[in-house]
Amino acid sequence: MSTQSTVHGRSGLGTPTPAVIPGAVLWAAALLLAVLAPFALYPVFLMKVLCFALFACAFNLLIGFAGLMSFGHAAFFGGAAYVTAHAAKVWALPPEFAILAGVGTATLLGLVFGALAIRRQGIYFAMITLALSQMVFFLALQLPFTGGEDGIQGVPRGRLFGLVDLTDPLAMYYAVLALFLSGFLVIRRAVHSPFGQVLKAIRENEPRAVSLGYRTERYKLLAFVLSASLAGLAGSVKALVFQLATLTDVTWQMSGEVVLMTLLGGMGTLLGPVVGAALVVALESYLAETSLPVPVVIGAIFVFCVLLFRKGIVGEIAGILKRRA
Amino acid sequence: MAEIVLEARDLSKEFKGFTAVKGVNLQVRRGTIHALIGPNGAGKSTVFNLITRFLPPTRGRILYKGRDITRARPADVARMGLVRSFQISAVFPHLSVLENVRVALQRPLGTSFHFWKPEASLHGLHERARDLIDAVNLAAWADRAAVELPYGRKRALEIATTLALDPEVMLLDEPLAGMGHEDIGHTAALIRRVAAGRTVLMVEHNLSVVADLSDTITVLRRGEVLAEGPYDTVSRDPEVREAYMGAGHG
Amino acid sequence: MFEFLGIPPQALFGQLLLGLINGSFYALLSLGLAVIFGMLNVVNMAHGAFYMIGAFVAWLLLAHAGIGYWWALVLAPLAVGALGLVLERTMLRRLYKVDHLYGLLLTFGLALIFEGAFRHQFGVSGQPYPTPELLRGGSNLGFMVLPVYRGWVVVFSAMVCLGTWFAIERTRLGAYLRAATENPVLVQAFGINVPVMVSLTYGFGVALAGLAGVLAAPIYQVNPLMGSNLIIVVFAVVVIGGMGSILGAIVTGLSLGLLEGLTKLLYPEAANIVVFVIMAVVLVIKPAGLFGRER
Amino acid sequence: MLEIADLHGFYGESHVLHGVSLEVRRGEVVTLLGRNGAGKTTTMRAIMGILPKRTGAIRFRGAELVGMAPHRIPRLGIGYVPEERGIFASLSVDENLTLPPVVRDGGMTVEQIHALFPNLKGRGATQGTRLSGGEQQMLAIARVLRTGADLILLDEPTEGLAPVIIEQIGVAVRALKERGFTIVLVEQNFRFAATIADRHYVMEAGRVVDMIPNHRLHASMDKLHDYLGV
Amino acid sequence: QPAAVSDGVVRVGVIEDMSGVFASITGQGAVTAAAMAIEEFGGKVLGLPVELLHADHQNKADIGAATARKWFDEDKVDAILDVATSSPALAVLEIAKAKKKILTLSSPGSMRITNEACGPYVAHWAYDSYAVAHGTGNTLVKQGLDSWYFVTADYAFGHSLEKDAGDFVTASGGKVLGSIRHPVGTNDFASALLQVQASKAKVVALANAGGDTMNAIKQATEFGLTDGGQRLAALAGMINDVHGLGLLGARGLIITEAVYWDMNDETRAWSQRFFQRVKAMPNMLQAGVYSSVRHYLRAVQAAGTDETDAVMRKMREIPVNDVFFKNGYIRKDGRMVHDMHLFEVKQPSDSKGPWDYYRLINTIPAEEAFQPLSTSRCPLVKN
Ligand SMILES: Nc1ncnc2c1ncn2[C@@H]1O[C@H](COP(=O)(O)OP(=O)(O)OP(=O)(O)O)[C@@H](O)[C@H]1O
Ligand SMILES: Nc1ncnc2c1ncn2[C@@H]1O[C@H](COP(=O)(O)OP(=O)(O)OP(=O)(O)O)[C@@H](O)[C@H]1O
Ligand SMILES: [Mg+2]
Ligand SMILES: [Mg+2]
Repeated sequence: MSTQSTVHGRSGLGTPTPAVIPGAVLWAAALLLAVLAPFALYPVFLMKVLCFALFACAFNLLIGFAGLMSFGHAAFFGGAAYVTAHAAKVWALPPEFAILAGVGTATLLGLVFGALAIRRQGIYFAMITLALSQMVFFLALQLPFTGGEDGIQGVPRGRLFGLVDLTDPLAMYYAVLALFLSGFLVIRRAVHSPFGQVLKAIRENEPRAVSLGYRTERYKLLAFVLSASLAGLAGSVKALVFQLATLTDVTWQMSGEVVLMTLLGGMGTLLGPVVGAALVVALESYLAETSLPVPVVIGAIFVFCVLLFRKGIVGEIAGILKRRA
Repeated sequence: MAEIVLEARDLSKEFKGFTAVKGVNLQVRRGTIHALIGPNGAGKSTVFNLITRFLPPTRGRILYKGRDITRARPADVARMGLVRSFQISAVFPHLSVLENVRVALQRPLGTSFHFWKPEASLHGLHERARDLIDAVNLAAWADRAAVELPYGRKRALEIATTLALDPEVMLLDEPLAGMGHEDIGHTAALIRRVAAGRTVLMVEHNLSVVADLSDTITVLRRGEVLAEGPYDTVSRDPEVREAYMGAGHG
Repeated sequence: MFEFLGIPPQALFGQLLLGLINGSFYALLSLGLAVIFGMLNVVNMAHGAFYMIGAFVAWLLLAHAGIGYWWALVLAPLAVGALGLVLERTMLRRLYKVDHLYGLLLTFGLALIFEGAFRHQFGVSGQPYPTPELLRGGSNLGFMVLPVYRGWVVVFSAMVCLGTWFAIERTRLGAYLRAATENPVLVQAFGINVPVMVSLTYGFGVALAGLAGVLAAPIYQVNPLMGSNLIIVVFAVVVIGGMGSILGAIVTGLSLGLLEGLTKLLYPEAANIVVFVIMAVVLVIKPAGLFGRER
Repeated sequence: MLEIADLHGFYGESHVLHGVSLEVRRGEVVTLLGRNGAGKTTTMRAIMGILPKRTGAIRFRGAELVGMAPHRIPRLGIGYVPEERGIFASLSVDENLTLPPVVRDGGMTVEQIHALFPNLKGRGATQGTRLSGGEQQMLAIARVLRTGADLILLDEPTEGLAPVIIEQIGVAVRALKERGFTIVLVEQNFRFAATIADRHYVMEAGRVVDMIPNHRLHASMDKLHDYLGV
Repeated sequence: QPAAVSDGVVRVGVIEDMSGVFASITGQGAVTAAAMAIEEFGGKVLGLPVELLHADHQNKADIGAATARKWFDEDKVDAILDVATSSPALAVLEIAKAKKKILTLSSPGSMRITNEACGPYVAHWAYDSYAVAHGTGNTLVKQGLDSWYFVTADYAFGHSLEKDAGDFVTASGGKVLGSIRHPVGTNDFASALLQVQASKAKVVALANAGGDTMNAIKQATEFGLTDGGQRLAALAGMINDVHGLGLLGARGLIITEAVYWDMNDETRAWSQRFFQRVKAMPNMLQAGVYSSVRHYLRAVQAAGTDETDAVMRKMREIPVNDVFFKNGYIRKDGRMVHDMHLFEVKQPSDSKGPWDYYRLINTIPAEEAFQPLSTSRCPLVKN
């Protein structure tokens, strides 16, 4: 087993990693930190970070490991949020089923989007996903159940498995943490699975992968659907945390935001999106209290990253570590 | 006469009114090395792409082991044992040499969609992968990223990867293009070695290698078959000399 | 009196005419996008922002310098084009060697900056821009009152589109452009200053957006977010028409405007999404777009 | 007319030319011979200024080309016919033909060009890349003749062409020489080169290793075999 | 008894649209109005400082909700005394109910606030869609304008405006011919207007607000609606819209508002001070914010604490009396009941200058102005 601290997956197989023990310690420390965090920081803020971190990780699965840049992931995030909110509020489903309904919707959407979008690559792919997600935006605006501009409000958090009362902020936090971790682990595993190997091969050289007998569209589609489902999970959880689902979650600016998080943290690294999401969410909540215009600052970071910092924080650090090694 | 393993019947391809391949009939016998030559733009690569289903033909049929594969998907063609290489080197640059070969070995396992399985489930393939890597003299490079290989070694890796699929028919598109003299000799020998027990269809400009390796040669010109036969016959054909070889060869 | 699918002809012609007006904007904007994409391989996400800036320049000229519509029609595109030129020289240029996606991301960032800055400065409630004296009033077409100004928009943008199409497809300059799209290095080796041409192309493409902005100012409020949603529709138009095709951009822009108008009559709920549905259908049938070449 | 001294050329990190020196006199036909990858094409690209990085000296009629903006170089009167021909698919034959701007007086008229390459006559509206390979090659050469450039760089004009067409191109090159054009030719096919050139430079691994005047070619056959491995 | 005030500060907040379509009718004006109320108390109540927080929700419900949540959880805010726009307001309302905090709303007009969504600590202050629809609807139908077509903003407030006005029209024998919905912040009303024009409805009722209303009126003129004899009714029109359009564009509009700056000396004096700071005259939303903040502070004073239950009890006990609202009271469903006024926008020739826009045509007494309790769907009313 290769246990690497940076999990870039590009270094050779079987090379003994000197960072095995520090890596494990690092993970444990991070977990401990996550468990203790709500006693020091505002839990809702932390939950928001976790939701967006999961969202960014899901997005990153597609761009970083399948080489497909979706500019429409808000559709899955927001779509799932709406369905979860509706399920919890109107159908009065318990939270676990409400989340399941949201994730299911995102998966279906992912299937449809994916089937259409993987016909093209690169910028075309980005534009198609963007346009399709805009369609979901308009649907969210017009469908009767979404509440138009009002969104769905006052969503009950309910009791998880009939046991845990999620109205308690701490309980909610640990539930979110658990969901985030399971999402994160799924992604981590997927990246290092037989499937992940094929995906990497496709990203590197698609015609060659085809000539080896892989039906690459199916792999790309599965990656897309997986990514959509996990983005949906993030959206569903967010709907329960904030007890509402609104248009903001399905706008294309939201799709752009998740790109920024991933770019800032480092595309194609496992931890990058988490770092990026934490940073962006923290920055936004800090900026909200200053008179600085948020979009301008976010846009400036975008431009900065694209021009000078394309590997992102984690990517750069990994690069430095690699050079020293 | 040996069995025909691959056959093209009246194969044509038009690109927006421009006919790149015109009624080509091609029969490849099992166990032979069959070369496809012709001037640039004669349609060699196009024929290749048609046979491996990377391009849909405008007209004509392709038969593989007697089965019509004209409408099959490229990936399926590969699964049936008809595997191609590319004119420009085709490796997975940021995978290691071992992983490059393993990707090819992994498909028959049937776990390629299993995103929940650990990578370790693939380790059973390493032994066979290393054997193949040895076979093309790449053992020293096994753990290096493919991008770091010199050009000729990449071609060797590509052949190892192709062999990993244990193909019945290998299609090689200019396997020697861009190689230095040393590499050419080495690779030609490799092709001869791996061709044992298989069928090879290759496009190649290097006439001396073609002469040396191939049992049958088909000459294309402007999308049409100009001549076919063993090297000696073909190279004496005045039309072939005029269209392709010129006064200098043969 | 004939009816079409049970719709009175008044309504039909009226909505179609409105569709044509929207289509004019789609065409102008997607034309600029197509020109830029063709030359630079950049999906200009900031196109909507430039459209907005064009409108704002017109408004600022009027509000602060008393310079009216007709001058704005010249000055605003120039200003927007100059801004585009600077951005291309200082930023976009550095990205041609890396994945084209970075061009998209950069321009997305720029769009955020511009829209955010204008929003910060002017709010989003919108600034009124008066219709120019000469084009006030309406002309009664029998089935509807067509505001003269909107008629002018259709005619003028059709002229601009045709002019651009002619310049690119039928002139030497256009030949340079098309050639440089294929092989910039070689065109440079013929003695043509390709980097300048690329900058100018970007400048021209965004100037078209700026021009559309000026045209839009008297119809809609001048508003920092006026381009941000419009632009996605325009992207869909470009995907349907085929990326990089000039004619495709113009024809698809106009026809989708019409189609949208028609949908507003037949099934108004779907008006906003009809473009996207068509995009999905086109993708299934002809992935390269109606006029596009597979690259 | 053209003088190259200690030219170094790079593609990114890789150092490809290691001090190329050669000179070309007015009215001459000079070939660059050498194996694949010897740096012949790169030398031409360096002259045209379309190599990412180069150092050394390239003087053309006294003007220093190293450091000059790439689009200014052709305007001094240098025409370039690239290895891959570079016919534009989105342009018609006529558009391809008239694409390079006229840079000096004395260029050929379209009629003269048609006289030289009869194959191009009447094909003006055809899409450039629909022409056969040989015709494309003719078009690529014709294209620079119009511009008035009197130094013409031809990169492998015979590659992959049927001998008939090679012959035709040979005729054209000789005709150009008679008109006073100076020509630098990259050739693999040195049989062809021998029929038209005055002198041959031999390149190996990014350097000029030898210069053979055409009349000594036969005497130098053994040496050439060594250099080129033919 | 200062000890009764949590952490020694009385913190109140308002969440407004500072830069969006509703910025001119809420925005800085609303914040200033709140500040003016606090200043009247010398910035102190019960001897302790009063702190005013304000935030911009950018018209997004989730930002509004997140702000409210954080204010209550982290920043120890005691009451939120206005949230602009229905969607964020309803989101904040849910949070305030859950956290048992006082919420008064002046800017949003949705009827849900005092019906389905009502809460024991929620008061709806300046107006609601029933009140304005009632005022304008009644007047126009009485003039014989009995066929209506709605252009409705697609959110809670728009829907409730349309419904309430529609109910009046049908109840008084008129007919609703149809309605078209549009998203908030629409640029182009052309195709909606075309449809409305074709319907030949006598009244084109704009069930939207702020920038949308202005845009719609402007374009209606462009397409010759009014020249064709159709009458425009801006159901939630406000003085700022009139100012934005100019009298030429807005003349003859019927507008129902709770306040007008030029009613009497008292309103003129206050409004002039407001004008000094905001460069605009107050509308009913901003006056409502002033009124509700002032009332809240009086209740804190009377209760001697900032504890929610005690303050709310006092708020219901004490009548609302200030510059703009006389003898108002908070009903069981949270509605603050007061008079409404019906204005007609003056002809340009009748106006003495900027902001001299309204002519009072009628005052609707408090008892008639609002939805009767008997038809309320508020659960609090039944018990
Ligand atoms: N996608 C395409 N669209 C239009 N024409 C094409 C396309 N692909 C190939 N052609 C044309 O078809 C002809 C045959 O091309 P092909 O690549 O098969 O030649 P080839 O014999 O393999 O040449 P080479 O020796 O250079 O590889 C050429 O004239 C080429 O221009
Ligand atoms: N774009 C490039 N990037 C990096 N290396 C390059 C590039 N183009 C050529 N090279 C390398 O530069 C060296 C010289 O190439 P060049 O094309 O000049 O050779 P040549 O003599 O023209 O060969 P040929 O006969 O094949 O045309 C070769 O080693 C080649 O691999
Ligand atoms: Mg070369
Ligand atoms: Mg307190």
